[in-house]
Amino acid sequence: MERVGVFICHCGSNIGAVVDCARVAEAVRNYPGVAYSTDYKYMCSEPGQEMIQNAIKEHNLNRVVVASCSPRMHEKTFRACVEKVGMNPYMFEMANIREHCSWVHAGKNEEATEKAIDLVKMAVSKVCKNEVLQKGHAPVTKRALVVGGGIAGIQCALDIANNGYQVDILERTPSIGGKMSQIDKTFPTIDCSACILTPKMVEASSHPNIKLITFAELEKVEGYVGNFDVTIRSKARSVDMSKCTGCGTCMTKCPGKADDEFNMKLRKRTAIYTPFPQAIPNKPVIDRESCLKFKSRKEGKDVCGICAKMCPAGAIDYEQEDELFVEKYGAIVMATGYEQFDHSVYGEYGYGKYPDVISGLHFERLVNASGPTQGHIVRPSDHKEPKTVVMVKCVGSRDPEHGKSYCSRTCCMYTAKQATMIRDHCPDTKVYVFYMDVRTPGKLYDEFYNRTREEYGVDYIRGRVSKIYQEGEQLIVKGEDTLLGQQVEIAADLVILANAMIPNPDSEKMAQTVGIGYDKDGWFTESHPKLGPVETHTAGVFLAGACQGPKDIPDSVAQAGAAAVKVCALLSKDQLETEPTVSVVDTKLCSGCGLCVPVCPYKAITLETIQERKGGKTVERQVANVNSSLCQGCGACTVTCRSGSANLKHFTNAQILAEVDALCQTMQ
Amino acid sequence: MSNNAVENFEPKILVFACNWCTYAGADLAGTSRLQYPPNVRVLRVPCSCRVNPQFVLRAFQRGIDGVLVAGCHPGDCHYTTGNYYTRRRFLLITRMMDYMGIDSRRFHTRWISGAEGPKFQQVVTEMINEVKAIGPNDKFRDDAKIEVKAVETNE
Amino acid sequence: MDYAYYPGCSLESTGIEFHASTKAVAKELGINLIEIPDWNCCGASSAHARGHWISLALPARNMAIAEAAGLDVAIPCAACYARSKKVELEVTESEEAKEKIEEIIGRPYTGKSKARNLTEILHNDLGVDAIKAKVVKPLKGLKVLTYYGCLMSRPPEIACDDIEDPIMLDDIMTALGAEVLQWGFKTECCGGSLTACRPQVGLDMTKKIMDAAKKSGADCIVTACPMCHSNLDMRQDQLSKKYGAYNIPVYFVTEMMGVAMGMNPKDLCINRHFVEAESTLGKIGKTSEGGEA
Amino acid sequence: MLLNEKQIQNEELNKEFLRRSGVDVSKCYQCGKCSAGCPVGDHMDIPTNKVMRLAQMGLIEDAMKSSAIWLCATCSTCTTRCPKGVDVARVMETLRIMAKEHGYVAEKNVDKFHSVWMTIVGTMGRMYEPGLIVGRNFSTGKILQDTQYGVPYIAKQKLKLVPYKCKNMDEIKSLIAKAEAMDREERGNK
Repeated sequence: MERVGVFICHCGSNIGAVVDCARVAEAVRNYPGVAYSTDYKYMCSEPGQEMIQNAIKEHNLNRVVVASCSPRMHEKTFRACVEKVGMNPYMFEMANIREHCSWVHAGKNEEATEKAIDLVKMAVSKVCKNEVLQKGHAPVTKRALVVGGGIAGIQCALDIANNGYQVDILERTPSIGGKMSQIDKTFPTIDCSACILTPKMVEASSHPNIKLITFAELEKVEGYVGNFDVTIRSKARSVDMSKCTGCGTCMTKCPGKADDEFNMKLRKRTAIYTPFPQAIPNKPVIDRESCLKFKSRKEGKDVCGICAKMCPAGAIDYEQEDELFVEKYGAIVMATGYEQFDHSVYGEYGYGKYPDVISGLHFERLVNASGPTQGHIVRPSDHKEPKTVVMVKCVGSRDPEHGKSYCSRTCCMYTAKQATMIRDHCPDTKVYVFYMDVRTPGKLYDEFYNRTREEYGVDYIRGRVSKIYQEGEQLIVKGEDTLLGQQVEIAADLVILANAMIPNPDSEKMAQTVGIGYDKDGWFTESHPKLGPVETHTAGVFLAGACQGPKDIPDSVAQAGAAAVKVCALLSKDQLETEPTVSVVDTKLCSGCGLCVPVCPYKAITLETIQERKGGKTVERQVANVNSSLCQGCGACTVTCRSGSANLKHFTNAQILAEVDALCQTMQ
Repeated sequence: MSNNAVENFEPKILVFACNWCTYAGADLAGTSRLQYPPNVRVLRVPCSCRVNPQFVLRAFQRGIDGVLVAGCHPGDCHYTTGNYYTRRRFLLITRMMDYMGIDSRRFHTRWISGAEGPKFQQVVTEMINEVKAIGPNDKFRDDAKIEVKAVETNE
Repeated sequence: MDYAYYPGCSLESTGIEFHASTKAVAKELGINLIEIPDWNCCGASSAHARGHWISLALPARNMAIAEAAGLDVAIPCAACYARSKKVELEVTESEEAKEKIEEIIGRPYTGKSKARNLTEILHNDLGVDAIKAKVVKPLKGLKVLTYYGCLMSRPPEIACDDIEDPIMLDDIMTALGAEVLQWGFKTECCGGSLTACRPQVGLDMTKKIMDAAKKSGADCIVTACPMCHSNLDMRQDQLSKKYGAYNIPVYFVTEMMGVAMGMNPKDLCINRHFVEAESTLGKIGKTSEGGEA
Repeated sequence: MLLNEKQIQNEELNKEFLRRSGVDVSKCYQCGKCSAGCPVGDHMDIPTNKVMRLAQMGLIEDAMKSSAIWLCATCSTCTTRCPKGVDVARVMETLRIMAKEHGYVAEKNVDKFHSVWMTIVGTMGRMYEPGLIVGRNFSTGKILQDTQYGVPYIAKQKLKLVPYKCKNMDEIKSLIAKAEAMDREERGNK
């Protein structure tokens, strides 16, 4: 006999101002199965929960429905609440009358109340068919994988390792270090970026609990929280890491040349190379696209081989191939960072064709002492020192028509930093900054911006730039000073664009590989914008750094630490509870057709032979069997099943149909 | 039904929403206070592939005016491949409806992600308007009444 | 290749050179231009300042006549092209607009007949290779600036070339053998009808363009818009009186094509420019040192 | 005057403006890129972004009084480059049409030029430049403006002395009448 308790929450005025909660409670009081019905101001509060618990005891309830907010918000809370007084947590259902009702039907009180009644009736009809379910248990692999070896990945790995857990860093380029290694100075302190990053890189590489997997890609992720099976593709380095001593002799005579990506193509590098002098591991790779030997092999020849001749350790191995291997992890942290927006979409800024119109990251390399110009700020076109520099903010940011709709958060500060650096390096150079807004929330950030104007004499002009064009050796920048209401034209020697931060070009593919969400721009989605900033909707996968959205270094480092704590909390458990909402096959009904087997994305269903007594004889027949630790509860098999033997616990055919019928019945 | 009744017709629409994308999208519409007509009722399922086409037919049989099955975008399914099954199953069902005398415009499948609150608002609003224009699904409604009563007496 | 031909009012007067050279060049290239009978003014530059429907109705009549003949319309004038393209897009995109326009003009127009810019036809339908094949007198040694003005590439929905850096005239001039210089004023507005009603404003706008042209060291400017041509060509003498010598001939692209195809400049009306334009043609074939190339 | 009072005064105009332009001016975030690229910017009494601001704040009367809307050459550079996809040129055009109808004409000469143009097209079906110049000069009172070009134009056979008149003038006249009626109807259609 079902005895359902119904509790309608006002959520203060959030629900109460639109939905007549008392009327809803009244309307379902005599609904089949309902033994008790009431409403209250805040159901999730301490007194609200006590009210539920007391009602369960007093009215001998065996099922509970709470109509309040989204189950994504408070299902856990109420399940725990009923469990405390001995009710199975799966005998509980929620009706969402806030997000799906009061908040979206403001002012339509009558219709919203009717809708709330429908939703509660549906929940009651379902809960009447709920069954007692018990959570399962699964072991935990006590090792984490951090994808991405930038500052966020390094920091996260160090924090996990220092807590005593094993952690691997997977990095797709030949060295860890990420974007921070390309940056010259950091705001607002003007610390040398390499000076604070390099020690962290060294610490990570020498930590007994950390393993670096560089020049490798994430290929496939299988399994589930606590038990991920990750397939990694180790790309052919053409250098035997166990033999190489990192002496660098191989690079001295290499005739192959390619654009140096680390230096933003402002100079060339050799085909066998390490991306930068402080690279870790400091062992080279051969870029097969620009290596003469590999290029000649495509034409059926086999030339060069100078690096092999030069190498005293015999470490060069032209025959290496990509290798795939599978590792087990309990948790995964995504720390894949960002890319810089390509300003060549802007025709009005020259489609990226003017050599002296550069991006912020180009400037970082120009001003870096170990960069292509040994730290001298010069024009890429003729290597002359610029006398007038124009900086343009929000290039690609806050531009839904041609770029991205969002603010990239870091540009205001890095532009201010770069402006002061120009004034420091070239005191005679005039610097102008075109801006729409100056957004500098952050400790000592606004003070830094003000120093840029007041002490460094940088001229800030409020307005977007409409056009940049080459006239002779100079670039004419056409903008508007909206505060003056006048057009301004500046003849500049160098233009630095503050390009937006964008996700890695393959971030969406990567999210699909790992099974996490991403937003319209390709940033990975956190589980809750406020209360779950480092978690994802996939248990056991966490986020650190700019892969979740534009972030500066301090924010990335803070988020990395937060992700590490979540990982450690997970790895500290010996066993994990698993959801009991999995598929189950009624072997009495199963005909053994096997149609469900290929439908299952988790390979959780197998056909097995059972023995049964039939007509006094023992006969064998095949039936489907669900491995409940592999099953994730999607329900695909239940629809495929012809005999109706496969059912999804907590979302059974009977339960869903009960909801459908309840709704249709209210229409009569 | 009189013309006047048809004019004031407020359809009821059942939305099967997958837990990971569309349900979250509908929640986002709520937290963003995006307004839409109160004619829809959301039924939460783990994945759109959990929705047996028979559930949809049952709803139509019992007089629902419209059904929307909504899940994650193809390629984004929380369960990797679930919504591909949804897509195939309901493509066939939609075609079948026209032969069964159910106006297939009463039924839609849509992909709405957890970030697409505005899309949820737009999809349900458009659908409500479309179904309003078609009119009530009263084909089985009287039968349904009897059937429901019968079920009640059985229990 | 058959096209309905809409010369527009300017080509009958201030832009007579464009008319003459277009007809001559088209004949040579095998493009059959059939002039729309009894065509009317498209309304540029004033109808759109007066009302939405009047700005659509005037060009719609011409387009409807061409549609009845089953032809796309070749339009040399950039302003006429912009107005005609606008109505074509309007009737294709909105059934309501189509019905209203048909009611106003009393003729059917469905948008099937397309408004095509002449330069676009030369560049895309015919192709630069076909033009190159007809060149008998390559424009070697001639340094040219291409000037598109605003109405060939804007607004984006009617653009028949890249919005910020159009290349069709560049391609054609390169095919003719000229050296195309780059500058920042390819799509800058010449002032349009402002030169007529607010002379100083118009003059300032023209001056900016001519100053940049002077700085570039080019021999001449090439355009495909009669409004731009009239402003840049006619106003130079006014500029000279106020601000010192300006003397850069401005050609229509079709004039240049005619010259390269060996036609007599007089047949192309090159003798009718305000800024003397025949002597510059003498530079063709000469190197900068003065010898024969 | 109080801003809120002024906005209330402009309410009807603002509704008319929004309906006729069809542009969502609330999208404008005042970056100034429209003003920055405007070729006539130097000469306008208020820059384009301020016209947008007036429209955004619903102060249509002030916007209609500006000379900027008359000096706009409709080159659409603003629309093309707007990061928010706002059709700025359409805003200028709508304000210009409305200003004429509501009796605010800040640039009389520009307005007269358009009037003469429309009169000629209405009688001849085609433009006739000598008529345009003479007509404009008489209506603006600058009798000799551009007449220095008359003689060389004629000498160069660039101006026809006898204008072409469309054969089917009845059709063109009826077309113009119908279109103008529709424009009037749209104006009144609240």
